[in-house]
Amino acid sequence: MTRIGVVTFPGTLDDRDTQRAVRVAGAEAVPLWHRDKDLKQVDAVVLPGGFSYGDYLRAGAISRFSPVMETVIEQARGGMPVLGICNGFQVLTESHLLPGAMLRNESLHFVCREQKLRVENAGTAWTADYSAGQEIHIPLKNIDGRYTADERTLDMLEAEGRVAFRYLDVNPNGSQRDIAGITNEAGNVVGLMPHPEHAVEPLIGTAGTDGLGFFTSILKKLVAA
Amino acid sequence: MTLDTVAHAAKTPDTEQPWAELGLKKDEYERVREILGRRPTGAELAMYSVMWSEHCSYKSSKVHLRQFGEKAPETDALLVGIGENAGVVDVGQGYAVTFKVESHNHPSYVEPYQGAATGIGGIVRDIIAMGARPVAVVDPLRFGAADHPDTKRVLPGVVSGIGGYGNCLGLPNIGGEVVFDACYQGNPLVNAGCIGVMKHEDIHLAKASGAGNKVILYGARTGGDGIGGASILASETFDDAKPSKRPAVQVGDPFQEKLLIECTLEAYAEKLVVGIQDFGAAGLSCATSELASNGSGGMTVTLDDVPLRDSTLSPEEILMSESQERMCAVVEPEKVARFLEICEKWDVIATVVGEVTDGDRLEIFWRGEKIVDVDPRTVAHEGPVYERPLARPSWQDALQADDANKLARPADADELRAQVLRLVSSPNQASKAWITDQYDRFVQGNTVLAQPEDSGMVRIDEETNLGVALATDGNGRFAKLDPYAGAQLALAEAYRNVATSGAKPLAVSDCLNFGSPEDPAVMWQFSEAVRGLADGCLQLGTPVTGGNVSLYNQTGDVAIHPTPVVAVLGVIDDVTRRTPVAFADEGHLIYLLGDTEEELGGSAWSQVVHDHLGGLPPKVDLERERLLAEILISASRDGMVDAAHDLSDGGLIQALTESCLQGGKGARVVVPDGADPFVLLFSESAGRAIVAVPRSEELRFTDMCGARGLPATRIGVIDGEEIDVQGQFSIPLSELKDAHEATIPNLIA
Amino acid sequence: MARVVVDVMLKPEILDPQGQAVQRALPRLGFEGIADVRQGKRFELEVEGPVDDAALARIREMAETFLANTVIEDFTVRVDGSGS
Amino acid sequence: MARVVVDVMLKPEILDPQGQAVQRALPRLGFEGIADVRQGKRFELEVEGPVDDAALARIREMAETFLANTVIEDFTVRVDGSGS
Ligand SMILES: Nc1ncnc2c1ncn2[C@@H]1O[C@H](COP(=O)(O)OP(=O)(O)O)[C@@H](O)[C@H]1O
Ligand SMILES: [Mg+2]
Repeated sequence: MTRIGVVTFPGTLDDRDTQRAVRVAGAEAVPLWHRDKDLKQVDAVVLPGGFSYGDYLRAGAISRFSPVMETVIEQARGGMPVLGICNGFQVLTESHLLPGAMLRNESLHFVCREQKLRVENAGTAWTADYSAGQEIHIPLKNIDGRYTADERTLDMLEAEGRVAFRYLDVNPNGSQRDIAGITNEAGNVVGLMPHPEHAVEPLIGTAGTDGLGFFTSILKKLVAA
Repeated sequence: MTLDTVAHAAKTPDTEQPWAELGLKKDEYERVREILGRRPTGAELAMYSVMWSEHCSYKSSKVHLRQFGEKAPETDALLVGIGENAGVVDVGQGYAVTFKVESHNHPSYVEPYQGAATGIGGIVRDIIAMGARPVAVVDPLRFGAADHPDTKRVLPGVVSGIGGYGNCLGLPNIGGEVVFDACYQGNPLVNAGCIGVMKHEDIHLAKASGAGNKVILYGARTGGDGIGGASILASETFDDAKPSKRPAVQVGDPFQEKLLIECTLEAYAEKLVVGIQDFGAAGLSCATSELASNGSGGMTVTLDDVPLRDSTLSPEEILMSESQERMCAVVEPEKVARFLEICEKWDVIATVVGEVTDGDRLEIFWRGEKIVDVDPRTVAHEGPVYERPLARPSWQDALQADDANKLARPADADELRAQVLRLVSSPNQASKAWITDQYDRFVQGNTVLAQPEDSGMVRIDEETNLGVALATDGNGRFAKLDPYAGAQLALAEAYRNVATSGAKPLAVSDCLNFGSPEDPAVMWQFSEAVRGLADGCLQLGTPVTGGNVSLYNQTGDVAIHPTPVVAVLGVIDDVTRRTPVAFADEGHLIYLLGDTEEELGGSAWSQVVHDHLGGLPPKVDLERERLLAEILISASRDGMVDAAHDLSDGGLIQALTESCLQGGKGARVVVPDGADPFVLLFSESAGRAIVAVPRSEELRFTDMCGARGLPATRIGVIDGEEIDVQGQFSIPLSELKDAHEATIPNLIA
Repeated sequence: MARVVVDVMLKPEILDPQGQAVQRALPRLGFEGIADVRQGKRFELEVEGPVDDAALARIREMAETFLANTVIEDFTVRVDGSGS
Repeated sequence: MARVVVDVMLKPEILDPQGQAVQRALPRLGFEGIADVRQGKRFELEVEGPVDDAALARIREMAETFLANTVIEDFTVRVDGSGS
């Protein structure tokens, strides 16, 4: 069975939800502990949401130096698929696996809403089950979600099609160019602020199951590989 | 300064002690001396003063609260009742649920962010101390007038404190209340509730048993936070003019608390814990004396071993410190190593600070000397009990005679329409999304219903879809008009809310917020409210499992409205059968269940249109509530209704507005023959709800109501993009939406 | 235009979870020998007109009533020498 | 024990909504004449041992890799004269 690792840092909140989403998609969820460098032979890793280390200093700043991240960073550079959701996205930017940085929301408030997104890049390891331009609803909840990068970086991301998701209707946090998520050049590392793991069952919230595609995408890719 | 040891105290009986500054009354101090047979040491005085404060000892309320036990209904559901950190209820399938509401009113006025944040922290620790995994929080809040400048300070701070702490813990916020009223100016009410889930066999109690077992303090280091807060803040009227009385505010660290949750649950899972106690008000004094007095033996504690944040703290201060995010566990000696290992795994500091003894004394040592030697029961359970004088206020009759049904009503349809818009945009009736969107409602992936639904609902078993629902309600205006009825109306509303979403109401917790118990009028309100709630719970068959009392909510002579906040917990076998509020399907029929009388006393309409409070609150008919609940639960289980919304403040028009906006669909409403449109729309008669019935289910549904004797009136159909009250007015949804949603951001943001 | 800096720090007796989290992380990153870390806020104000005693008194009042929460925080006000 | 202060501010070109919110609130509170406000972080480090060039270099490295995120922030490091 395809093994997808889900990292728990102290202060991670959505690890159980992410494990559930992995299982709903049909893969095996493997818990990974921040103090272990060993990734237990997983085929891909998800860095879930939460407030790792309380988000003290900056969101993701302390987790980025954890032992597990040493291995994740190394293997991600080697092509292992990595998905960072919310706090996980922040860890990925702090680790420089993805460019830019995440700042306090423009409203200065925590925001929790069911957010409409457009999938801009359906070619990444985590988005193949969507089609480019597809509009989906995914819950979003953060206070440090304002994606920021310098103009050159933003232009490069646009030019290379690396803006993976864009906010529609409402830009909930003041992200530049309505960016909700991005990918690295190779398409194996993807980070986004909204929470697809909260949209895998019809029962929960009203967003439906639009988030399941993240987990089925990676599963298909790994099975095919 | 010489250390005030037990031996020293015995030799110096005439030493002056600051008992008054610590909040003790003369006779209370004398009683301490009598119990000990000598004067207390400084450390003992600290312990007694904080444990005998109103906040910790319930000395003014105890004689009344007994009714909750005496009048408790027969039920098999109650696994742990009043007296523990929180009550525990059987919800079936081997699961037990614990829930409780507590207040953090005064601290939240002083420092809104930290006060509210630590309120969440405290209630969550109560829940984990029962052995449960916390699964959701709720936050019933009350503020001063919405347009008062200080509300702009207090509300955003409180909301971001609750969000900041709860979001960081990973607990979905699934409900609460936001009420504005000038009576809460200077005395905002910040109540916080939490639900926890466990298996029956995992229930833990706060007691220290088994001589030789170790007492482990774990969590944050102890600092100088809130020293004396428990006694001084909660037992004296807060008076802004005397900032010197402000104790150091406690600062919360939700990250630390999250680690505390995880490591505690891991220790439970490995069966490492004999007894456990959270640290709330009164810190170590409370935790050690409660643990020891609930257990079979005594306890020794070495205070030098307590990890400190500030090395200059005196032993008295260590005992009184209210530093947050600390817990105390009693662990068998051979399991201590493993317990400490789990704490280390989660980066939680843990220290053995004491031991259970086979004596019956609580002895505390400092620098090798004994500074406390008490019978812990006298500290924790045998505090003073007052039978305070009570008197029906002199103004009560005049207030009730000032009949709201006589207020000027809208002269014509245009005025009716205008008043509808005023009502739905008034601060108390307006959308609270600006607030609740700052709370994470998705985390844990089990939230089936959250605000603005009638009750919050979470799934507790992924296989069977078993779930629990919680609603909190309280209407201070009703309670002011009649505290007995007001408490029952709060109960009825919370009960109805739970049933409306499809869950069966099981049990009750409460947070009783009142003015000064030293005022006989307030004490009368309190006693009436408790009597009303206890009688109501007996009649509805829902036991009170625990709760909290907050007194001294007043500025000078002016008390807040009596505000009993009631939380009702319900269970639902299959959360997929839940009933949401939203009118989502065109063509479905709208039925009004229950009877509408001309009842405007204390209503939102009387407040919004006439700034009036007088008359009598709506009548209470708990048998009708029970019948309504049964119908709503059956209808949900058998798929006869697709949406339902209970009627409360603002009456029918408020409920229609919310259901329509939530579903994005309009409604055509026909005023039944003989009904007065104004009364139909604005009356706040209890025991009512609206439901959306698919045409295919209409017969089955009306048959059921008819057979059981519940009035069900077809009042319209879901249709179009406006609320159209035939022959009266129509308001486009977009206009309603703007009116409903703009108010709070305009006032507060 | 002159710059005035207002530093706001938690009072020493108040818990500083942020500073603690940073301090605990340092050894893991290979930085030893830092006994304590406190984290506060720094405000840089660009002041129009002269920064005389009157202006500084106003800024102090602003810090006292608004920038700092004196229930839990202390503050200092100073003109930024480094200029802008 | 010596105190070293690390100030971390958002780079000038990065939007600072916190600073802006403060600045917008000032006139309402009766404080005029503040043209701009930026809000940053201040870290006070208690350093064991001597704060020599080597120690300062280490702290600068700590600021560069950890205390500040140089994608968006600038920092300064200095020994606190006020002493403790
Ligand atoms: N209003 C109330 N109704 C019922 N029980 C109450 C009420 N107030 C307090 N209690 C019960 O009294 C006990 C002591 O309350 P409290 O001191 O708040 O608990 P804790 O020590 O956990 O903070 C608890 O079991 C609580 O549930
Ligand atoms: Mg408790």
